[in-house]
Amino acid sequence: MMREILYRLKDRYHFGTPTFQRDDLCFVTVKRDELRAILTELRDVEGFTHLTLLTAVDWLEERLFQLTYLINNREANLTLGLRVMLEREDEPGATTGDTIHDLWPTAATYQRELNEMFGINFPGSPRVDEEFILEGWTDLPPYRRDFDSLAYSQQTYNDLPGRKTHDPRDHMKKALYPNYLKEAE
Amino acid sequence: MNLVQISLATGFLLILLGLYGALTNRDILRMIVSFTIADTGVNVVLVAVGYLPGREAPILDTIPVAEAASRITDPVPQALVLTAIVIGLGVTALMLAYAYRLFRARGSLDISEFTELKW
Amino acid sequence: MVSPLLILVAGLGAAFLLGLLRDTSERVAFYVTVAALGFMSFVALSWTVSLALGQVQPVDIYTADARPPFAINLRMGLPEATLASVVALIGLLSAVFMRRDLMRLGRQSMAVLLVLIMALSGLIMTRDLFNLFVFIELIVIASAGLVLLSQDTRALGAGFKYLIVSQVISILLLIGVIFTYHANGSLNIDDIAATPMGFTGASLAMFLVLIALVLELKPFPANGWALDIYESAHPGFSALFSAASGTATLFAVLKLFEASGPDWAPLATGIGLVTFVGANVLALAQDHGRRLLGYSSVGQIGLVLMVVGYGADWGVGLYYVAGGLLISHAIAKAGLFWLSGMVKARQLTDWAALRQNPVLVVAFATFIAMLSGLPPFPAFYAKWTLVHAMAEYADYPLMAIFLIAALIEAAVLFRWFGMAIKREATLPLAYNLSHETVVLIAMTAGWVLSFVWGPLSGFDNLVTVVPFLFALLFLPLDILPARIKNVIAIAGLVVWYVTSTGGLDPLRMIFLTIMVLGGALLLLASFHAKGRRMGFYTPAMLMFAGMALLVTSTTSFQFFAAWEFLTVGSYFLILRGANSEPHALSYITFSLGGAFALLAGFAIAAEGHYTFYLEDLSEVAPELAPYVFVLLAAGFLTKTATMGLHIWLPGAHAEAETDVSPMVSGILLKAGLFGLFVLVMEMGRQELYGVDLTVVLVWLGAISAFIGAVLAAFQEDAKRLLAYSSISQMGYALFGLALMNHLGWLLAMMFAINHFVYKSMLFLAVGGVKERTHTKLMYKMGGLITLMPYSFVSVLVGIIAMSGVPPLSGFGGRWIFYNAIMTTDLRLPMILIFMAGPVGFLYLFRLIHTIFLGQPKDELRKVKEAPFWILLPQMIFVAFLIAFAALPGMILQRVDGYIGTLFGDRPLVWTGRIIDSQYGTWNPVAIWGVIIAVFVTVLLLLVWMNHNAQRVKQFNIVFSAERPFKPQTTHFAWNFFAPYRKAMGFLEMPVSTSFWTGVSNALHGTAEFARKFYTGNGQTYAVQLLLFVIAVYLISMGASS
Amino acid sequence: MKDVDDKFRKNTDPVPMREELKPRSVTTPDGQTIEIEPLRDYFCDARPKVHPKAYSKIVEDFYNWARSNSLWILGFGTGCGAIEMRPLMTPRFDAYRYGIQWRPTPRQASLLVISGYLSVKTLKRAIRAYEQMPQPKYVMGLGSCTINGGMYWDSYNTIKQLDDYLPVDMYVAGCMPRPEALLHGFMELKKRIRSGKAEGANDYAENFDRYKANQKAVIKDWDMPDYNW
Amino acid sequence: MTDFPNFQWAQVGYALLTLFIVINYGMVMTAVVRKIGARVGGRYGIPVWQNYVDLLKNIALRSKISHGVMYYLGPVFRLTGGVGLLMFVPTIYGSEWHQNFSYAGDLILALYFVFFGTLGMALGAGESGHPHSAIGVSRGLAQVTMAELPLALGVYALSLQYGTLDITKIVAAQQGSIFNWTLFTNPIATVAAMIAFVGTMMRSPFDVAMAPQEIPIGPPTEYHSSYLALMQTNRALFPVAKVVIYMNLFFGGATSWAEFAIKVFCLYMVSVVIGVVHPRFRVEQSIRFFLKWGLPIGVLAILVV
Repeated sequence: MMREILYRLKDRYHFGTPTFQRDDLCFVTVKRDELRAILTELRDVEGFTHLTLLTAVDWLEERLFQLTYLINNREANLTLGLRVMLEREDEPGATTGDTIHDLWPTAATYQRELNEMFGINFPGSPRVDEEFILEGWTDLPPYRRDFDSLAYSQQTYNDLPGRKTHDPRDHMKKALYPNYLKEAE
Repeated sequence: MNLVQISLATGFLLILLGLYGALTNRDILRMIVSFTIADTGVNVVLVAVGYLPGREAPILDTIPVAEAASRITDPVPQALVLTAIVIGLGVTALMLAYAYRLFRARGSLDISEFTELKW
Repeated sequence: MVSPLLILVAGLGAAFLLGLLRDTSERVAFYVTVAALGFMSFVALSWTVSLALGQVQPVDIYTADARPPFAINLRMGLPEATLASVVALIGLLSAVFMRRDLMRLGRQSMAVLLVLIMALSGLIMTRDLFNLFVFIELIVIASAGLVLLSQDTRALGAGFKYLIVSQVISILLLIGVIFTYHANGSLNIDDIAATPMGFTGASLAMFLVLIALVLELKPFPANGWALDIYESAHPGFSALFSAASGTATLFAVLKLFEASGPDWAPLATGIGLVTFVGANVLALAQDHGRRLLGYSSVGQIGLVLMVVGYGADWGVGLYYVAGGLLISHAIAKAGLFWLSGMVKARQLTDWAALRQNPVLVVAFATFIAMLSGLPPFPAFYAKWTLVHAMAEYADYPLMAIFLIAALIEAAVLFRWFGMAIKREATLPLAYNLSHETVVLIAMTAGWVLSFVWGPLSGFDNLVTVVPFLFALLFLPLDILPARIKNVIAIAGLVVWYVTSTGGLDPLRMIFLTIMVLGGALLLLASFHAKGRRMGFYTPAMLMFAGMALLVTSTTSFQFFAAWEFLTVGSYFLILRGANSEPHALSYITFSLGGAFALLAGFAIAAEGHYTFYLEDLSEVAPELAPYVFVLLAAGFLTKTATMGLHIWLPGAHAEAETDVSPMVSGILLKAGLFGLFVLVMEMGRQELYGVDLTVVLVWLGAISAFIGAVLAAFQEDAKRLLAYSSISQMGYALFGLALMNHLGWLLAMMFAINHFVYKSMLFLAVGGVKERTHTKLMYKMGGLITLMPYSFVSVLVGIIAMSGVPPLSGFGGRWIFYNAIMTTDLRLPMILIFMAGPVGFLYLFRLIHTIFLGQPKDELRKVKEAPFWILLPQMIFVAFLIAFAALPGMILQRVDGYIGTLFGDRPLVWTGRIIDSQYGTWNPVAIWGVIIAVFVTVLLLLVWMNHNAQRVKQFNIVFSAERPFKPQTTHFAWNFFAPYRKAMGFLEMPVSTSFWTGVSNALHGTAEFARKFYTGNGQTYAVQLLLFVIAVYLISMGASS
Repeated sequence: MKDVDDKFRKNTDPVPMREELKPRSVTTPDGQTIEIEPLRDYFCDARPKVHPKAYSKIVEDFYNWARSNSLWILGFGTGCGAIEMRPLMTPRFDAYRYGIQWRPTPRQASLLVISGYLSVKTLKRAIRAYEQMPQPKYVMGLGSCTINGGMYWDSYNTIKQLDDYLPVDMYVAGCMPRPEALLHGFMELKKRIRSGKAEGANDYAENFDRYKANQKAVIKDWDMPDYNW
Repeated sequence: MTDFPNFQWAQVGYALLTLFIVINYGMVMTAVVRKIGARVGGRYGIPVWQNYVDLLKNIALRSKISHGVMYYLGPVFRLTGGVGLLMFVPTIYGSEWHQNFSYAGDLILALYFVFFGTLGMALGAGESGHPHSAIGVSRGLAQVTMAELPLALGVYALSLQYGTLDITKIVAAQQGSIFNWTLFTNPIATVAAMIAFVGTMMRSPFDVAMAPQEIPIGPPTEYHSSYLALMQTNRALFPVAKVVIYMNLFFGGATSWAEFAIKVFCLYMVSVVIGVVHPRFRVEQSIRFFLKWGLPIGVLAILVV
């Protein structure tokens, strides 16, 4: 099924190599300027009527943001993830994606979240500049990898003195196999 | 068919003719002419109603006053006719004056064009 | 005495004299004209006075010293003299009015004017048929000449159409004249009268004469030409054309119909009625002032024509009725046309320019009242007499048609008046002192006429009734500051109350107290008004005058006159409100409709006797009684705004001014209730088609009580809510009344008192809030309790009282209600009443909550308490309510005793302050005692425990998680009873409104459609005229064969 | 173990006040202009008071007994612990028998259970709810998140130590504590109340400035009055 | 003192005694009812004295707020409504002691005085400024418009049947045998009234006015401390006072406190039993319910009597 769909579409659009996680779940990278056309066709022709998710990945080193559009065909039980790569700008809000709220109104909410958490702006999306989850946040968008959450936390919230933190692997080894460790020494 | 009946018939014919003309012609001047025809018809009827066969005109110069009542025709309709003619003339004159003013104001004499006032 | 012939001679002579003058001496010409007209007026007036005083006898003048048929004779009797005076005076005033245009057009126009007046006088005086024709033709020529005075170029076309039609008419007339002469041998009207021609086919001659003259009266629908003249001619001439020509021609018609004998009378009646109805219906669609006046003229003349026909055998009475109508029409219509000369733009709404000059507004109101037959003007007596005559002959369909047409006419006129008072004019008033003088003379003439006519009526002279005079007193006083006038008004009411209480039974006493003393109390609130408050006191006092007279009236005439007074007064009061124009119109329409139902009812009850004592209602002939009951009840139910007839009320009460709303709600509705009281007291139960009418009333009351309450719960506008609540409360009262038992009546009485008190209080409180917040919409208020504590207290007491919760006085009403229904056989209507009770809570709680509780609006955070003078009566009411609740006996016991004498029973036992009925007990003092004791104890307990509570602000409320940032978004107010609406919203369907809108639309649609008939083409008009003649002939021949 | 980036400096720019809370001019129906300062005009600005105990110890003990046997919990769940509260109403645990009931409004509650991690955003609501409860009132923190941040030790938006912000009477350790542990916590709280030591509300009033400073340090867009009556 | 026939100060004492008994009975009864409910659900349930503890706790609260005068007076109105209602109704038939102040009025007084507390409470809740309070009041009032209807009709039928509005006389007419009770002599009116009874007891399915999951908890949202204590007292007292009316009108009244206790409990349990097995109606649903069932039965009642 999924392969047939991709096969039908690949003549007209540029697809990267599809990654099949399961028969009914596949990810494929598309070109940004074709995204809208592909989504529209998938929605209207191929029955992918449901936008399950829109999320982002920060590829800091590659200086890219990856947007993932997860769309679902309820009748055929197929889920297709479309990946789009955006140039990553350091200034929050400087990176802009293309809004699809007119295809799926729910997308506006995801886009608002991405704007807040990654600083990826979607010009034209409704209420995209309003606060979504955070209140009064002035720092870098917290899901960016160049935002240091721990440092922020330590500079903001008091630690309870005496708190010990263990490396989970070592701790569990010690807890489960105390003798083994001793012997190893 | 005596004279009275002929006169009456003529009179009514003229009236109907006049009314027909007045109600069917759109030209104001023609309407005025039609009305004068009808007026004339009315006058004929008036005279005809007052006519008594064999009597003379009620002019007392020639007839002794004492015999007047039996020799002259009814004088009242005659008097009426005279008045009616005068009045008809007056009205006709006024209508003509109106026609003139209307034409001056509008450049037309078509009655159907003076219908701004309605409803 | 001067010979009446001099009237004609003076006119003609002056006209000839004008011909001798030089063209340039217009000024001299004008003075000659005025002098001649003045002389004519003088001669006519001196004859009128002498004849009226009996100093001289009527004279006949024979020309050429011969007798008819060989000579013409003129007669000068009282009717001739009076009408000649009217004509000459209107001519004189019109000449003054048209001064500038007459001077512009030169002496010829003045000569024509003189000839016109001369011809009109001749038409009135002549007794010769042909002479009649001559004068008519002279009038035609003169009129056509005067039409040219107008600067409106369209007048030319109109004048020519007039000439065309006149030609046709003169042909018909001449033929008729000559054949009449032929048949009768004489042209003298008296000779014709001596040998009346039967109404047969052979009498075509007579028919032609009559119809030709009737056609001169512009009967509907053969009257398009006349309307065009009215619309386009110079207003001064239109005044003449409508008032003077109409009057004179009508008198000529009257003469001929008198001469032609009774067989011909139905012709006049029929054409008159058709004209009256048709003109008024078509007038509905008019928005052009002068054309509307034209329609009104046509209608009024039609009305007189109908009287001429209908009253053919009344003798002098005919002259009284027709003359009254004719003269008051002449004065009013001339006045209105003159007024229209001062209003430059042509739309009805442009008459708003009159507001620049209050005196002219008074004049306008006077003319409108004269035309619509309101007291004390002659047309009122005429209407009364006419309807009674119809009742005497049992011409009920005729009566119905007449009254409906009269209602439509009133609606048309008052719609216009409303526009003049409430709209904005596009052009300012073209003020001119001489114009105003002329109008004011007409107005004065109207009042003088009423003063003269009143005593002739055989009833009271309404102009001299003291309360009415007191109301009129405020017209000149209007220049004083409002506060001084208010003191005078209150003093007047109190004095009237004190002097008129003697000899009244307790029932009337209470109504009088509510209406007059209550009015004085409410007027305290009017001290709040600043400035002069022009035009408030006259209508207010007129309304109170009406109510005072209503309660003390003994005859149906007094009752009806009082009813009209209070209706008109309250209409003017309501019209003062900010957006009240449409509501005032629907109010006056419904009220007058109700009044006409009363009129019809009284007339039928009296079977044509003009004087009818109210207590004789109990002795109405049994076959008529149910119908009388229905009519009177319908009239009164309109006033109490029973469901179906209620649609005027919400708007009228809601849009009225702050101190007017309680007057029209708390007091005015009681007039209807009083009427119903009188009705059921005198007439008792009546059955129609086997249906007990009081049962119908019970149902109506119950439906009103329920639906009124439901609708009140759905209102967003505080005053509308109260207005609907009034409907509901009046429903209760009606219900009680119609139960036809002792306790039911006591219940109605209780509601009358209670409703007056708490509705006045609530309206004042809400009005006070509105003074500060400038809105009536409840959702725009909120949280005002701390800012307006006194208003809150009065609303609180008001709603507790109204909801019937003990211990306040509303409970007393409920208690009596339960006792009353125990003794009746009717059970099903109770269900509605039971349902209405709790619904009352809905709207009452909404009222107090959305205004005073909840969250305040930002812009209202600093509003002040309502003005002192608005609060003062409220506090008095609060005190009264509490006292009345604790000691109801102080009022009720007497009423109870009185009702007991009517029913001969004694269902309530008053032991001290305890009231026992057959079924239960009501011990108000004990109730108060227990409640106060418990309340105080619990309060002290709470204070002891919570005395240290931290006072927090209104917005310190708990939230679930997200919180609102503005208090106003948190105020739960709009669509407060949304869940209730979901379940019961179907009751909101505007059935009555749709029905009445449908009626109104149908009428308007008819008018809009029918007026297309007047195509504006002169020939078409002539054809219509001929067809009309033929149709009338065929119909009348058919009717007589 | 993640390394701390020493170069990272958090942004300390102040957050502008919400538009709705800024003073503004309003035109009254009379046409006058009045100034509205929302925080002052809408809310009571009194500080919390320290309320003394009853005059006599017997009465106070009696009161404390009543308070301990009528613990009304505000139905307010913050983290995963909210789900552990529900079983308390079931037949298996039945907290009602100890006089523990849930109330939907802070005005009628005497015990605020912080049932898990508290994000800054939720903290704001919790503070408000706490301040609106009538004195005496108690706070109970559930789970390691309220004690030391727990698994949210490096979260950018979760407080680590509840008693910096609210006077906590009782912590129940665990991640999450089971209903039994909760019941045990309630029993301990009751003992504490009965002993007269649970005076968190007075502590809060006494150290109001410190608590406020702590709260405002993390809640940057403070959009309520200092004390929510 | 003619307005207070045979008034003696002792009467105040008797009235207070009645009040004391009824409040305590109400406190314990509501607790027992809740305990029964818990037991049915397999729980142990609250202690029977829990209501007293709660009351004490609320009185013992130290900090209180007030939203204004009407807010302050709301609970006073509420409790006055409850106490007054009890005072206006004879509690024990034939007992000189427990006639209270029923000579102040009759059945009509009682029926209308029911609204006294409701109205005052609604006003107090209104001034608290909380939208949930207003919404709750709106719902409650909307529902009560229809819920009271069958009662009104039933009472009307009943007073027609007995030819009196005097509660004592109505009770007297039912003495002698259980079959003299209105329940048997006029079952239709009784059914109609019981529909209203269930509808106005603020229990499921007619408790939408304070639906805790939607508008926590309706009118009393802002009330706490002693305000709430007064309302709690009223919540113990008022249902009993109301049940007393129904008992007197339809179930033969009570001649002793024991009979009183049993009858009140049984009647109260009617609404409880119905409540535990029915989910909540929305307002318009309950209005339609009363229109569909309450109204016809009520109409039938007044037609057949």
